[in-house]
Amino acid sequence: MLDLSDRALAVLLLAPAAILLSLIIVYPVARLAYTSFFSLSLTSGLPAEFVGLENYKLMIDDPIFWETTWNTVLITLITVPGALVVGMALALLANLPFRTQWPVRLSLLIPWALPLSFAGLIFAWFFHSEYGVVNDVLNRFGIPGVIWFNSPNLAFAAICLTIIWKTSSFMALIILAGLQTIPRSLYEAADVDGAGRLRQFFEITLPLLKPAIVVALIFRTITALQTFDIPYMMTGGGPGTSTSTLAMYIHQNTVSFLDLGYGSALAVVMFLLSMCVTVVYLRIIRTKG
Amino acid sequence: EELKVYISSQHQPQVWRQVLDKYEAANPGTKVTIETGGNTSEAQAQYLNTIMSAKDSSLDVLILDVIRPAQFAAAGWTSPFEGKDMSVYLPAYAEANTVDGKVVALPAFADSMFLYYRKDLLEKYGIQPPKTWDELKAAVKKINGGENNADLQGLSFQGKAIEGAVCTFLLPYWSQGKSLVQNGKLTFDKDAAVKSLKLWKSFVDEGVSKKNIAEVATDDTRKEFQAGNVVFAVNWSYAWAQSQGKDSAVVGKVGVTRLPAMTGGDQATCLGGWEWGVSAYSKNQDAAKKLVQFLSSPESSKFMAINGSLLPTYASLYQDADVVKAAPWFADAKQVVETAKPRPVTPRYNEVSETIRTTVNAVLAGVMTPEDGATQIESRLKRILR
Amino acid sequence: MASVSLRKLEKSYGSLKIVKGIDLEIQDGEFVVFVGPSGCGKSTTLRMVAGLESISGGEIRIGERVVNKLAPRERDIAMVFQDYALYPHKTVRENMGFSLKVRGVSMKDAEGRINEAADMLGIGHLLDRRPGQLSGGQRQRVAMGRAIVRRPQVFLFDEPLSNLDAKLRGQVRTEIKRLHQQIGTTIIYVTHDQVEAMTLADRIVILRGGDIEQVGTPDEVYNQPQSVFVGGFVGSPAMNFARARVEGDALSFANGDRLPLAKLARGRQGAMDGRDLIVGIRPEHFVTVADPAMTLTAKVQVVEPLGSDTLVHFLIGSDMLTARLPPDMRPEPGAVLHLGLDPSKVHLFDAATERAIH
Amino acid sequence: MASVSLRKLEKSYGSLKIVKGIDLEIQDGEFVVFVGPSGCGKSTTLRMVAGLESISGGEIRIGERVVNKLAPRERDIAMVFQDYALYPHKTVRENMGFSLKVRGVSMKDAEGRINEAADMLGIGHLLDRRPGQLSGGQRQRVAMGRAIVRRPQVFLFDEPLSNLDAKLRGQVRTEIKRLHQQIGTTIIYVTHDQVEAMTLADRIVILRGGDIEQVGTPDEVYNQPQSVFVGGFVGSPAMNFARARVEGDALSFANGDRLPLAKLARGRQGAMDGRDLIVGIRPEHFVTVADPAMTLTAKVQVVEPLGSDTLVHFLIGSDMLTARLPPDMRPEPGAVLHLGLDPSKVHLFDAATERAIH
Amino acid sequence: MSHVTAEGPASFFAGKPLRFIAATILLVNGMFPALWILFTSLKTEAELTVKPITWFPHAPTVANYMQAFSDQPLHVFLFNSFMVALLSTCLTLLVSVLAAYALARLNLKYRGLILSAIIAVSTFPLVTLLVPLFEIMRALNLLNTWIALILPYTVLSLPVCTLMLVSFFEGIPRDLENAAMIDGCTRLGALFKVVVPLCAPGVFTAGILAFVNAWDEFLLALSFNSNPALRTLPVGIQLYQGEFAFPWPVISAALVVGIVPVAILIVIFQERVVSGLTAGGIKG
Ligand SMILES: Nc1ncnc2c1ncn2[C@@H]1O[C@H](COP(=O)(O)OP(=O)(O)OP(=O)(O)O)[C@@H](O)[C@H]1O
Ligand SMILES: Nc1ncnc2c1ncn2[C@@H]1O[C@H](COP(=O)(O)OP(=O)(O)OP(=O)(O)O)[C@@H](O)[C@H]1O
Ligand SMILES: [Mg+2]
Ligand SMILES: [Mg+2]
Repeated sequence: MLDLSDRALAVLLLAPAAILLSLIIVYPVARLAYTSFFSLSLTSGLPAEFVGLENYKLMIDDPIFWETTWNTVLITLITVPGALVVGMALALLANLPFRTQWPVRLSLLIPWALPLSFAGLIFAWFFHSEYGVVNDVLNRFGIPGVIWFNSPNLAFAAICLTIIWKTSSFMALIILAGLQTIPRSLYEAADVDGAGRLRQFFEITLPLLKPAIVVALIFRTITALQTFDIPYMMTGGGPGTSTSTLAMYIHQNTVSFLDLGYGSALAVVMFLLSMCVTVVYLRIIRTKG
Repeated sequence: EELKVYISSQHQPQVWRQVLDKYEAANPGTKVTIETGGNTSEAQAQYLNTIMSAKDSSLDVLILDVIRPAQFAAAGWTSPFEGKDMSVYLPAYAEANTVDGKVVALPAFADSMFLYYRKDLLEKYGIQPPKTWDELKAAVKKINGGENNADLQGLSFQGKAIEGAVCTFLLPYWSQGKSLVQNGKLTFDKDAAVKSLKLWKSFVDEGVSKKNIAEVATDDTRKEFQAGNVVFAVNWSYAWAQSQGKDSAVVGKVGVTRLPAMTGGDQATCLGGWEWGVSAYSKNQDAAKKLVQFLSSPESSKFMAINGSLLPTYASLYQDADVVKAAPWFADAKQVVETAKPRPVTPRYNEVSETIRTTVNAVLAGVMTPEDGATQIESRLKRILR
Repeated sequence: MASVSLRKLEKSYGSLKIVKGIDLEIQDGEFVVFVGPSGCGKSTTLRMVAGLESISGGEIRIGERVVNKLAPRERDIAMVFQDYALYPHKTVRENMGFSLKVRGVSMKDAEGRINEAADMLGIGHLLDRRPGQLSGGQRQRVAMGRAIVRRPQVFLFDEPLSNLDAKLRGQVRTEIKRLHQQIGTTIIYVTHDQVEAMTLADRIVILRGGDIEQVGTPDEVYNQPQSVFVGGFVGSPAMNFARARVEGDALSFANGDRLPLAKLARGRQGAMDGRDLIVGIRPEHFVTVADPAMTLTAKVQVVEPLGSDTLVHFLIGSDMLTARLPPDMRPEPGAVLHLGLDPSKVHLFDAATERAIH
Repeated sequence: MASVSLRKLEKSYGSLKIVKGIDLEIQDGEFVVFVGPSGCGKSTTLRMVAGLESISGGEIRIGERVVNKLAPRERDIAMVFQDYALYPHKTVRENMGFSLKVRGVSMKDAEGRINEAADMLGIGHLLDRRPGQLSGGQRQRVAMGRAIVRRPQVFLFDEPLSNLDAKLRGQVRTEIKRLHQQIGTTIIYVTHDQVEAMTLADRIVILRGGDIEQVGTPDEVYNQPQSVFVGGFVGSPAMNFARARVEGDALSFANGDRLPLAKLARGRQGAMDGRDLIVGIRPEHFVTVADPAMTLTAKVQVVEPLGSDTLVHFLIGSDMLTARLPPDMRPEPGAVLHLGLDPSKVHLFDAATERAIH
Repeated sequence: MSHVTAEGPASFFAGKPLRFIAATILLVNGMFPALWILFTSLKTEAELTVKPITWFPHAPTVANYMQAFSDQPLHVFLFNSFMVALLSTCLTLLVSVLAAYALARLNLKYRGLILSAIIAVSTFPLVTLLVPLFEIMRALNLLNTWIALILPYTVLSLPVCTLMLVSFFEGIPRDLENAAMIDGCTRLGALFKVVVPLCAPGVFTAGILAFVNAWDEFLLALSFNSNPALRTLPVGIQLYQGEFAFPWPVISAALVVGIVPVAILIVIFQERVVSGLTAGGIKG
């Protein structure tokens, strides 16, 4: 290939990504944002009508919007750190020098290789009050089983546990990859410097993993804000709407209620929410220098 | 000409294929292909909504759940059948497919909710099939007292937030002579709603139904009943055939009857079934309509009744000798189907449904009182059906 | 401060034996320098002492404790790694202060020690940089600084000055010496630099292929090399070796030169008649004016003027020898010189065993 | 083969100017050695020639081409990195063969050249290892080998032998010299080793803080240092400096010693009466027997026996001086020696500008 | 496979018992649900409603597997899923390696902006883009082709893979790349011959990410490829369950069949991820 100036090379290298992104995302997103200013409900039989911020105003006194948003934020606040901690632990465990590596790698990846919707189904089954293995195990320890999905809190807990289980392997995977690129000699130096394992973890591992962790966190947070399949499959948002998420509500409004205007407005709000989070993370990256 | 028919794969596409073969034979030059997908009503709706929102013309004929024609018509996704005489069908289907005076789809087959019961147990304790929910409760208590089997539940119904829960709510509600929506207007009766919700909750509280009824979906009811763990079950027609299948523990012990009423009310049941619509974006409107006419014809209905155990949409077919021979219990079913009520016919049915099912689920899970539930349903429905 | 003792220390990688049973007692406060050819196992030995490599056999004691199973941090050592192993995400200051921070040294004390070490190494102005922004020699000095801010029981230095210029190296060397004299810590030091080895060491250990070849004071290893290998390894330019045979009372060289044996052998029994010897002469021990009986005939091949001296390479038979002559001597290639020998400075080795003849 | 010319070459990191406008013409086939203190910009300059660092100012030509904007691979150079930069995932053989593979050299040719280079560097038995399994010196030799299997227009060597022992270093040095004589490629070589610089270089470039301090043949820089800096930097042990003042026809030192100016100044105009000078004397230029008028009184402070020589450190006023004396001289600290000087070997510098007086 | 000594300071835990515990935790956490599906797939439907529940199948049967393959063309689903996932993984890796390299190594002026933009585009939930995307695919005449899925799946994983690779590339010493350029590589040559192999763990992880993202996706696959011959596994598996039927054992069997290829892939590829590759490369 030709040798190009850095600038030209950069343009060339970024072009495929840019083209794909604009085709698949930018255009649809632009349409989405545009639609959010229209009253466009396919079930009304009326043509689209420009209504300005009307859809956004509607949101303000839509209790379900607030409830689902709150649930979404809560799920994010619980499952992102949860997945990070569990994922980190799993990665550290998996990074031990096992003689045969593949069972370890496999068990790290299986949760993640299980399609999301089916993970939801399977865990719904696990948490089933009668036929579920969770209650069965509890019973074996002499603890009476509970009806997980009869209580908003328990249902919420079950969902969060499932999400953490499912997503911690994503975290673990990225962290594990990061771990493997840290030169061993740094641990040797730290060891000689007198740092214990814990200290090494905080002074060497963590700082050097930071880029990988931030990447994992950004995307985990974004996907947490978009949580859909697992509550959809496990509780359908129930009992009532107590475990419904914003994404489920958007899905309902667009795909089921066909209220494209309102659905788009909701999506834009979710986008803004994600962006806020992203900006915070990017700031963290930048301070890295 | 090529036509593409969308049939969800739970509706026996291979049997429908035979009907289409006949059609192709009768109409040389027409080729009909089947596209299957979206195996539940919801998955199917999800798929069709995407395609239709994008104004895709690849599908000509669509099979639609009975609750959808109104929505599809309002969105302008189906073409109306001008001048079609609907009186040949069971009245409920004529109603369900007519929106604002226009025929928007033609019935494919019928369905409704039944009360399944354990004939053997009822006979053992000398109980008649209950006509009211109170009778049912009493029957359960008697049987439970006698059987002393902790695993045997009295009544299984759908408490999970699925479409079935809408019917769950409507059964006692209707039974009190109330309706929910008339001519697109909300006719909500809060007292009736509270009573309905209280009734179901009382089943749970009194141990007639399981504590985890809020987890129970349609097929859970079927499985539990089939495993012999349930005395009474509220379910659709499909459960019959399976309860007589080889995996069933209750072969020959199953009775089917109309659903009970509220004391002092009328027995009412929930109408199911599916309809044929012609996509508004189809490039072969006339051919598609002709095909739908055929699919919805008495011959096809009869064929499907015999070969697919699908309930006919024509009253006369329930007495048809061939049909009765193939499915003897259809004779009992007719009365039920005839009196079944369609769920509210409104373009915004999905929202109505969502409101009702989540509330029913919340009440049954015990996180909301029946009164609050009724209030919530009322306020949300008002918003939806402004 | 503590003594270090290696007993039958072994290290293998798979079937490859890298360190082959080293026995060495290092006194408390002693300064021991390891030298040996590249790949002979110096770093490996150091790393075993530090606890960074598992020990395949034998034992290591620091003070009275057997430390075979102790983690590096429990051994109280400081080490300069041959490849530096600086923390890339920490500044120079943080790199140097890390061990102090870990051990809970107060901020103020730590600051003081860091600045002191940094000044000594001439990297005071670099304290806020990251290793990625430093030159090679600066990195090496940071690695050095990281070790010396500590006050451990044992210092391990693995070629700590190899990337420094002669002047700086001289300075730092002096500082290390001073440091050692002040705090008296036991030091094990690997170097390729002759001057460092000779000036710093209490004892020099010459390693060869995973074995100890000789241990001794700088004087001993320089003046009494026990083998051709040691003779050739210590001193720069290296000692010259010429094959010769004892013929009667003379030592006969391939080019026909004959040197009287009496003076050379000084009573060493090994130099029996007919025996093949290797004669070792250091380049700096050739003199231009000498006893005519004690001269070698040198046919000059290559002349290398170094400024301070001139190196003259010449052949005796097939052996290439080098003489370090005064800088103003610049013989032409091809010239024949008669180079004198101080018989007391000539080393005799057995040609077969390559060991010194006593 | 090609000439290399640097014209007003500059490099800055942010506001920090690292290389400050270097002008240098390197002839086709010339062997140029860069020396200078750690951090003075040697590596940076080399990396700019290689095209690895952007150029902040000035221009670089290789042959006739201005290469400022050319990619490294288009400059046809080979380089030994100070930090080795071996490909950790490739074996030694692959590391060495990579450039040949990239350039489409046939397998057989490549094999041959790799084996040749490996033999020369004594790493033939390591060809199938990965860098992680090598010792420091072995890694450095691989880095060296990777460069020399190529036949580029210009070789860039950044301290290529710093991790080798003296003996090996001597061997490899000789091989490099031979290589250069055979193929005559232009070579730029950074080293801290005095011997390497003196023996290899056609010209030595002394860098100081990003500037060229002096350029000259080894003889020139050794014998005619243009500044105190060069004098002190070239030669090991370093040149001694003592402050002195011209008083009439004598040079007067802080310890009261007076040397006759006539012989020293040899007609240099700079040595005017009353002027403060810095007198530079190399350690190897002190002699024990000499013209009594030309002696300095040395109060011995420290004695360092090196085997081949003895270093004696002594004070003149506050200036510490070092003399390299024969190995058998071992004065006691505190003893007073009278060390003679060869007046033709004494250097005079202006005390203020630190530049040589002509 | 690396045989690091147990005492290796890199391990956070050391010693046999700890490793045993670690292995147990990992295996239970990862394998339990998968094993549960496996057991379920060997049970009869009736056994599922037995109380108390059974862990191991009483009378293991492969009937569910037979049914899974006879009810639906499972092998077709598998093939489609595999090809779509594989191709989109390759495309994702290619595109994101290039983009990540540009972001990590070429000192771009608007680096921060580009990074944010890449992240921003991934913050829209897919559901909301379904209809416009469908229209695009229809306009490009791509409905019912693999490409209809490959393109969006590529984009789906592109941001996360790019960002991840950026962080890995930044960890590779520049001098290794410099050495390659001196040795005669172009920038891209150095990227693919030196940087990418050294980032193997990162690239592998990105690849797995992309693969599983594509392997899992349901919504787009359902809408864009309605032709049964082009259906992917998640869509296909959904077909086993109906309004009135939820044949757990058969679905489990199909799931097991769906997990096995991914598992095999992981086992094969994990061998390639050699840890600590940068050891010995540079001094610093
Ligand atoms: N990224 C950077 N930012 C700021 N300063 C830098 C950076 N990289 C190098 N320097 C500085 O540039 C100067 C020259 O570095 P260079 O590597 O050229 O030195 P050198 O002459 O090779 O020294 P050494 O002999 O120690 O290898 C050093 O003082 C170094 O600290
Ligand atoms: N992981 C390994 N596998 C196999 N051999 C190894 C490994 N690590 C080191 N070696 C070999 O062990 C020998 C000793 O290495 P060591 O680093 O101790 O040498 P050294 O004496 O420090 O040499 P140098 O002066 O070059 O640094 C070398 O020959 C080296 O090739
Ligand atoms: Mg070493
Ligand atoms: Mg350098």
